[in-house]
Amino acid sequence: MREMDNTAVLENKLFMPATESEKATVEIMRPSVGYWKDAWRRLRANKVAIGALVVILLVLLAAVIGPMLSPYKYDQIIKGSENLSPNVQHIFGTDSLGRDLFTRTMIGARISIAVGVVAAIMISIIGILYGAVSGFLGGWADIVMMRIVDIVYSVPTVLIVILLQVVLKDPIDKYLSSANSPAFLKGLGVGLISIFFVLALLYWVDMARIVRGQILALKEQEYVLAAKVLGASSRDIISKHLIPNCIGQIIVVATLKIPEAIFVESFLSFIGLGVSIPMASLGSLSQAALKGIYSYPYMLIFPAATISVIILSMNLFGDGLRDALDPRMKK
Amino acid sequence: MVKELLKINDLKVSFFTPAGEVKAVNGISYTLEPGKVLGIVGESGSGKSVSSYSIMGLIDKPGKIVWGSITFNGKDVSAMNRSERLNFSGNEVAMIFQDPMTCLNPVFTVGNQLAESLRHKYGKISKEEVRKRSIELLTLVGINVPEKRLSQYPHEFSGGMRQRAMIAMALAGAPKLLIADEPTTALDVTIQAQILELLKDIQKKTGMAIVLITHDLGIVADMADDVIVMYGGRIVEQGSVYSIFHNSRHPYTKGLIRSLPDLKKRGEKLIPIKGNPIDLLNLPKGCAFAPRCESCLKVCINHMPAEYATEDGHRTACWLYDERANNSGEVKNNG
Amino acid sequence: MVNSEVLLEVNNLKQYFHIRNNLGEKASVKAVDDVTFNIYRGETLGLVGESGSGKTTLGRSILRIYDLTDGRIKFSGVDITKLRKDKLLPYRKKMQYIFQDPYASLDPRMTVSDIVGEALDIHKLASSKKDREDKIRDLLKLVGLNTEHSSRYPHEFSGGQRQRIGIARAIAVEPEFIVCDEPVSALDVSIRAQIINTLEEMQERLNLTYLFISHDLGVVRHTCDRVGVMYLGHFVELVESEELYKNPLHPYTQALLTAIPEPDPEMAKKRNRIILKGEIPSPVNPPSGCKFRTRCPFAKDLCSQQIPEFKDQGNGHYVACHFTGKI
Amino acid sequence: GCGSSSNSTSSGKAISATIASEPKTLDPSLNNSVDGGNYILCGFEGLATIGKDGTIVPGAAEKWEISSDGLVWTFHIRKDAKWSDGKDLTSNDFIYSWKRTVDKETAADYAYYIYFIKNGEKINSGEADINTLGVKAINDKTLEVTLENPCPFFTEIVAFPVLVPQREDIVSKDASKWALDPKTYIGNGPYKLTSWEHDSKITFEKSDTYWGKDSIVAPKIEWYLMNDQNAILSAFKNGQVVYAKNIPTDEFAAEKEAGNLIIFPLLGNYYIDLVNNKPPFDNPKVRKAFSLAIDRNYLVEKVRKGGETPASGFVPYGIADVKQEPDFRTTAGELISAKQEDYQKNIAEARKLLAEAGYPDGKGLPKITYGLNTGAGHEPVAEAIQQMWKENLGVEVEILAQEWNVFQQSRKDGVYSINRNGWLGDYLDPSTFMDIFTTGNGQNNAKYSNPKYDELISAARKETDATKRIQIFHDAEKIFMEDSPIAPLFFYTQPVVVSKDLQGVVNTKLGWVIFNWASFK
Amino acid sequence: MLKYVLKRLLVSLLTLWVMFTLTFFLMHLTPGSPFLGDNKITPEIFANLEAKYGLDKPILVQYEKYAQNILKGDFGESIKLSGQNVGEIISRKFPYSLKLGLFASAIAIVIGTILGTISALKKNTSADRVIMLVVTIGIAVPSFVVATVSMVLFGVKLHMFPTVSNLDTLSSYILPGFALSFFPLSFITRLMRSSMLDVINQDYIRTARAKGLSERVVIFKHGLRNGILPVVTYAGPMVAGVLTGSFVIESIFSIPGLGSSFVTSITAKDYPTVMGVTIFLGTLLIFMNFLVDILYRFVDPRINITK
Ligand SMILES: Nc1ncnc2c1ncn2[C@@H]1O[C@H](COP(=O)(O)OP(=O)(O)OP(=O)(O)O)[C@@H](O)[C@H]1O
Ligand SMILES: Nc1ncnc2c1ncn2[C@@H]1O[C@H](COP(=O)(O)OP(=O)(O)OP(=O)(O)O)[C@@H](O)[C@H]1O
Ligand SMILES: [Mg+2]
Ligand SMILES: [Mg+2]
Repeated sequence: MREMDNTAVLENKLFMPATESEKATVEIMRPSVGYWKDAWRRLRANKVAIGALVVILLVLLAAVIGPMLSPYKYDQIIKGSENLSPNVQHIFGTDSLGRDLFTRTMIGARISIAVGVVAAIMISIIGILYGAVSGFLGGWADIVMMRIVDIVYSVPTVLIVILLQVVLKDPIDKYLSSANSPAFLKGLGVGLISIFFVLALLYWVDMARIVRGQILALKEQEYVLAAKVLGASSRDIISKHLIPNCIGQIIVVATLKIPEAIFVESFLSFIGLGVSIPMASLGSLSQAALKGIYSYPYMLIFPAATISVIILSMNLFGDGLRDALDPRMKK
Repeated sequence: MVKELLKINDLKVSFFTPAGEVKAVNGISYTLEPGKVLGIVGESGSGKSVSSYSIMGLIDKPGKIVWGSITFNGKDVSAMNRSERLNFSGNEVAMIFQDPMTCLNPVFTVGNQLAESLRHKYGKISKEEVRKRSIELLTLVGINVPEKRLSQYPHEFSGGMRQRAMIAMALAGAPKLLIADEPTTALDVTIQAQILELLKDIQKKTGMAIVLITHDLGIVADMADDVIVMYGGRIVEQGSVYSIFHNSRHPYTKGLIRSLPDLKKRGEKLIPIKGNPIDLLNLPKGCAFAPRCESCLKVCINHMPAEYATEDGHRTACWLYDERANNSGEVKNNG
Repeated sequence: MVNSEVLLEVNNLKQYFHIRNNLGEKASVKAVDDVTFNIYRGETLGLVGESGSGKTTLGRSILRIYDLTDGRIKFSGVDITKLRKDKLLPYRKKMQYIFQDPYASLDPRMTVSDIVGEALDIHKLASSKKDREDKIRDLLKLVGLNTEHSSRYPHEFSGGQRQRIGIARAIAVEPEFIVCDEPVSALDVSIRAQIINTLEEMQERLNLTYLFISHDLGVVRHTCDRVGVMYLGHFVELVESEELYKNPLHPYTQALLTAIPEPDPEMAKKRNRIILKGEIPSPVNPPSGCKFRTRCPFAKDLCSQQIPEFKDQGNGHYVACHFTGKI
Repeated sequence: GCGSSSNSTSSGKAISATIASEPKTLDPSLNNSVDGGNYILCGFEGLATIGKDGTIVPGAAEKWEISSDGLVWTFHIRKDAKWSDGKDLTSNDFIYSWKRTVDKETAADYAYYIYFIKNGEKINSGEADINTLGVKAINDKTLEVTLENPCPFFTEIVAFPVLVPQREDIVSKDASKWALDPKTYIGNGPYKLTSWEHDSKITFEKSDTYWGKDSIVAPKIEWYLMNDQNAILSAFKNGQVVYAKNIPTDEFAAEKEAGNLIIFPLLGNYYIDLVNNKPPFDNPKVRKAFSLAIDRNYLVEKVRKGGETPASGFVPYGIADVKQEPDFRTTAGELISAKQEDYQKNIAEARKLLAEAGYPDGKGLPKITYGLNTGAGHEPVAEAIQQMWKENLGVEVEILAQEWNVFQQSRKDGVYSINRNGWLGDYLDPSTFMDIFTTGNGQNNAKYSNPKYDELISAARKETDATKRIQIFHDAEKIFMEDSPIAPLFFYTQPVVVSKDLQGVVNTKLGWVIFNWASFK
Repeated sequence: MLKYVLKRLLVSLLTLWVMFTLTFFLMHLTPGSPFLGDNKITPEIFANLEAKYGLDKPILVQYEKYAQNILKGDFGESIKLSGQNVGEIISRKFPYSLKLGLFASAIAIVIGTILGTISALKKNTSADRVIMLVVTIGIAVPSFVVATVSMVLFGVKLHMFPTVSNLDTLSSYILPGFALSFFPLSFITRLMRSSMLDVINQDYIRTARAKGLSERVVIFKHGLRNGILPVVTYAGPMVAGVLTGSFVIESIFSIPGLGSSFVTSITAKDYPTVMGVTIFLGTLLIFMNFLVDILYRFVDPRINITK
């Protein structure tokens, strides 16, 4: 038998059988990390996503407490300070009525973020439920439900919105002014609530489609079958197995829905279904600023840039979150 | 002595993942002579595929050949220029993969993909020529009505037929070496038998060498001349097929053979290899098999085993065969 | 035969799938076509056959995962063929399934204790939170896993460990009968024996009955009391395991047995293989008469005209071939 | 600088302008918009027309006589008045056109212009036969018109695009399509339609059959049809058009600075309805208080910036009184003071009134809503007023914006306490304004009702004496402003950008722009 | 196949009919009238107008009448543009939207695909990061801002392109085409990137490499064809949407296309136009989706369209 040179230095006593405990020292299992903890670890490792999160939080902070700290109110018309370019008193300048644009942008961000996020959540809830049920049931139910989606998709939105404007505002208004309506709803106001209504009613179809597609594929997975064999109810299968497993797709769609919701809000406000003036949103600020783009480009730059930053960071964060939540992206 | 066709020397391949370096292949060496069949067996993740991908230059991004050399027909593969390289893969060496379902491009017809290989070999040849040769190849691998099959898509083929189509493609370049990475794992036993028979046949006809990767010891016993057993990115044992099966020395190889149910009577307990497959991210300092080894020595835990060879070329990387481990393997061999 | 009490009685079971082809025409896949057999309490019935021969479908149909096309299934003498979902729940507890693929059959977003606990929850087998935890711990121990594994996610385990989780889930409901659908074919060779041993231990301890699906005839020979051979949705042979290996009567079984790679170079190279020609036909357009005739080396005219009867050749050896004993 | 202004004919450069997007029609009977009317005035000419100085001058008729009771007008059509295909213009062309317009079947939006003629209204509502219309062709070139009531401003009416002549032979052949095709669009005006590229451009070229063709200067007019305010301004900046209406308000200052902006008065009043049957505006004191508390000068200078005049009454400037000068508005004086120096006084008065009405410092007022339609630039006005009321009266008002159709309905139904509103006069007479606030009038969205006011308005309708008639309107306006059913804010103007090179453009108070005599320096 | 097409046609007609009906009633449920406005419309005139357009009849009668006309292929005459048949209006305006839409779709698909592929192949390099930043901005900035700013910047300030465009010269396509395609381009880039990342890890790509094919053939033949599948799916409705024109882009660049007439006809309550355009757009959408399904099957032979 041949022996390698460097092995000659090994002591003889090493050539005794090893004990179980000695063997065990070698077999190190990696420390147990929970799914969420692991996801959080992965997310934290993603510098872009964390950067995006920080930006979102900063914008959110500015939107929530910024207006309170500002010396101006968002609807305060300062006579004689119309159309000021950015300066020390008004770092974003003022609008044509002499209102401080910095304050208005912060207020606008508040509205836009609220619209974007709440809409994304509502769209997700409705779209997920609808899509999941459609995909899970399959067959005729699926066909009918998907045709309904087609119709919602193709009936002119403007029309529905105008109609909703008529049928929605009054009842909501009545409800809000009645004594037993919750205070937080009162705080939102008719405008925002009706925006949420419209978004929830019309913009869930993409989510429903995507989720349905996912569910169609997932429901054939063996772990779903396993749950069936155990006797799990359809509801449990959908809520415990199917939906959590399309979370990645859901996040992607939801983050894409946020800009859409923000733009739709400005459109809705434009045709009268949105937040009522003098309240502003980033969309309505940009839209208003377009009318003076030659003389006062800064009026457009700030709100438009804020929208872009918000959406950009939400997208980047969404991407990171999706990666982090995917257990297959282990390590 | 016959000149060796393929020589691999101290090959090391690592994947640089965010979690750390995965030493997928950790210093392996072997040679292969023309016309021979080399079987590589081993645990899943032991580096069987990666070692053969490195021959073909198929190691992708996070992965890198960090050490070692590969010589084909006396030529260093890494020193080849672009055109030599393109000629080398496909024409000199061809490869077939485990999963015929995913290895054929689903959006092109089988004929199209076959023509690709033919053009790669013969350059610009006429359509009729391509068609003629394609039909020949399909007939060779035993596909009926090849004319019709050429215009079909992979999904219209059954698993066995797809694997045959893959083999036909590999044969298109008339390679000197065929690397078959688990060519029958996804197939039925009766189809598997067909494919193995086909490979044997072709090998007999063309005299090409085959590297046959599998974890089925039965297939190795049937096909191979020489066998390499891998564990944890290393070769733990190599030798002729007879010596590996009848005179296995490494505890892993022994355990593997012992755990096969075929040899046991009904009602008798199987004798499994204990423990779990290793985690390549946390390779033990010493022998990778140590934690699962019944005859583990203290030295195994922290020291890489040396290689011990017998006269017939049978080599084993295990401390048990060191003189100092006086009561060597035989005692423990209670199989 | 361990016991002669019939646990499961399958009569003329048919399971067809309705599909559409590329041209939108309807077609039916006769995945399982008129199968009759019994499973006795405590035994392990092996089921072998080529891919697509209907093994999985048969296993799943028995568990009423699909709506049967036709036939009757009796479990402990109770006809469960037409039971509604709520009435079926008690039987879900008695019959379980172990999946082939330990990667796909565990929800990647659930912890091990959730996976095992789900079974307990559905059948309300735990009286309290603590009881639930204890039960999960015991189950994990039983299949050879560590208690500290319970808060981990499936992706943190090796294939063998995952398969143990699958086994723990199946036995959590204390079933009487388990369909093991190729429980080891996705596993490393070195791990297979561990799982087979585990399954056998479970059987002993819990007095389980198995329907053991595999295409590894070596494993089947070792684990099963009786073996059924399927081809294109039909049983072609059903007999005690030793007998099958010694005396296969159906040409398909014979081919199958010789096709198994022999892990011994001398034997392998000496052996006389029967290499079947062609591929298994499509279950959408199965051949007339004997389904195997297109690949059968002994096929005669009769085979294409008449479906051979699946009948007992005496001593419980069932074969479906016109020329049993003559070839 | 590119654009199609290079398209010139021998006698000079074409004039390219934009005043609106695609018009509904160029058919004089069916048109319902200022821009459409403006195009029609290129191709057609009424009995009277607009002269170089913007006043009404004889058009297709060289002269006319009025009977002593003011009811029968006899028009003498010019001998040399011709259609663009060379045919003679006759009295029957007018009769055909007017009958067509008033015909129930035609369903013309502007049919009420024919109501001045005897039986016009009855015919339109189907109560009288079409042949009873008070028009008669004495001969080919003489037209006798009998009116329903005396109408001192009837020359205004016959100059209006809806009363231009039409060719029976052409129109009756295909009444719905004739006005779409330059080939069949035969007119008698100074210009001929040569092309209509829908949604893009309408081109008129000088007609060589027009009787006054020698005085016409501009050889060709290209009307660009545009929609987006920024696009319009861009087209102007790029020299694609030399005259543009409807540019963004925020760019007024810059354009003024550059010397491009021209502002001319428009016969119109921008006001808000203080809906009279909705508390608290059922109390005239509250209405008056709200009206007084508005800083009209601020609105004009800082919000609108279009050179508007603060409204001190209802009838705008530019309508003749008994004599042409001083005009009706000036004679009537400031019915509420819109002078900047009076503003503080007005506020004090408003506070007092509000207190008297039982709402000291705005306390105790019910919820007040201010409705407006979106997308037309009304928001800043509302926001500014909202702020003024808040500061000066301590009143919170909620602004609700709605899509145009929805808003119209709400305004009609009296959903809000305050509506944004406005009125553009159709002709230079106080009645075009005063009429709309009679009880039950469709335009009376403030739901104002005062029998005395109604009485005065119907008396004016019958009055033949011009002086007395004007006095009645003065009396009525006083009552109206005292009641304050609305708060007039300012009188409209038309800000346009015009190339500095362009001269001789006529802009009228009714909103017409006439390029007939325009040329480049 | 024929059977499938027929069946699909039937379902499409049914969908269209439901859509049509729904739009019709929604349209009539919303308040307002095409004849009201700031004009002095007396009740008589109003009645005359309603009678002329048949709006005085009970809604079901109107519906029946309208449905009958539609079946005859007659969309009726526009209320807003008198004398103009809705069919004529659509056939006049659609070519503009179509031209611009095809241009924008082509840009979005071609450039998006290329950028996405580059991005995937050069994952985590600076090229990838720059592309991702640009396309995220493309998703984040509203189209009205993109359109107006580009018009002001390149059209007026720099005089590079015309601002009023009849789409008669290539340069007049650039600005509106860019504004219209920016979002879909960005979206496609992202789609393409992620699907390419997926594809290049597929076994068949490894097979192609093992065959000794050059990298170019591997990526552009084997990779692209597979990676483009999600793009095809997205492109169907996207192209339908883009072809029918965008209100914002068309009005900002004064393009006489179909997009603007949809919104304006709704706000003007021009019933026949709204109905006509809705049916047209619906048909187009359904047709595009059908086309995509066919194309999809063409790109990926595994797809069973009849499913
Ligand atoms: N792209 C990669 N990135 C990171 N690690 C990789 C990559 N490809 C392979 N590996 C690692 O390299 C090791 C060897 O893999 P290889 O595919 O060679 O195993 P194998 O012996 O072929 O196993 P199997 O029998 O499962 O095919 C494995 O642990 C695997 O995780
Ligand atoms: N849900 C289904 N819809 C349509 N066809 C199906 C379905 N499930 C199974 N089949 C078909 O039924 C036949 C039998 O399939 P089955 O999975 O039972 O075979 P198997 O013997 O388990 O094969 P394997 O060894 O590959 O697991 C196959 O042809 C399969 O394609
Ligand atoms: Mg491998
Ligand atoms: Mg199976």
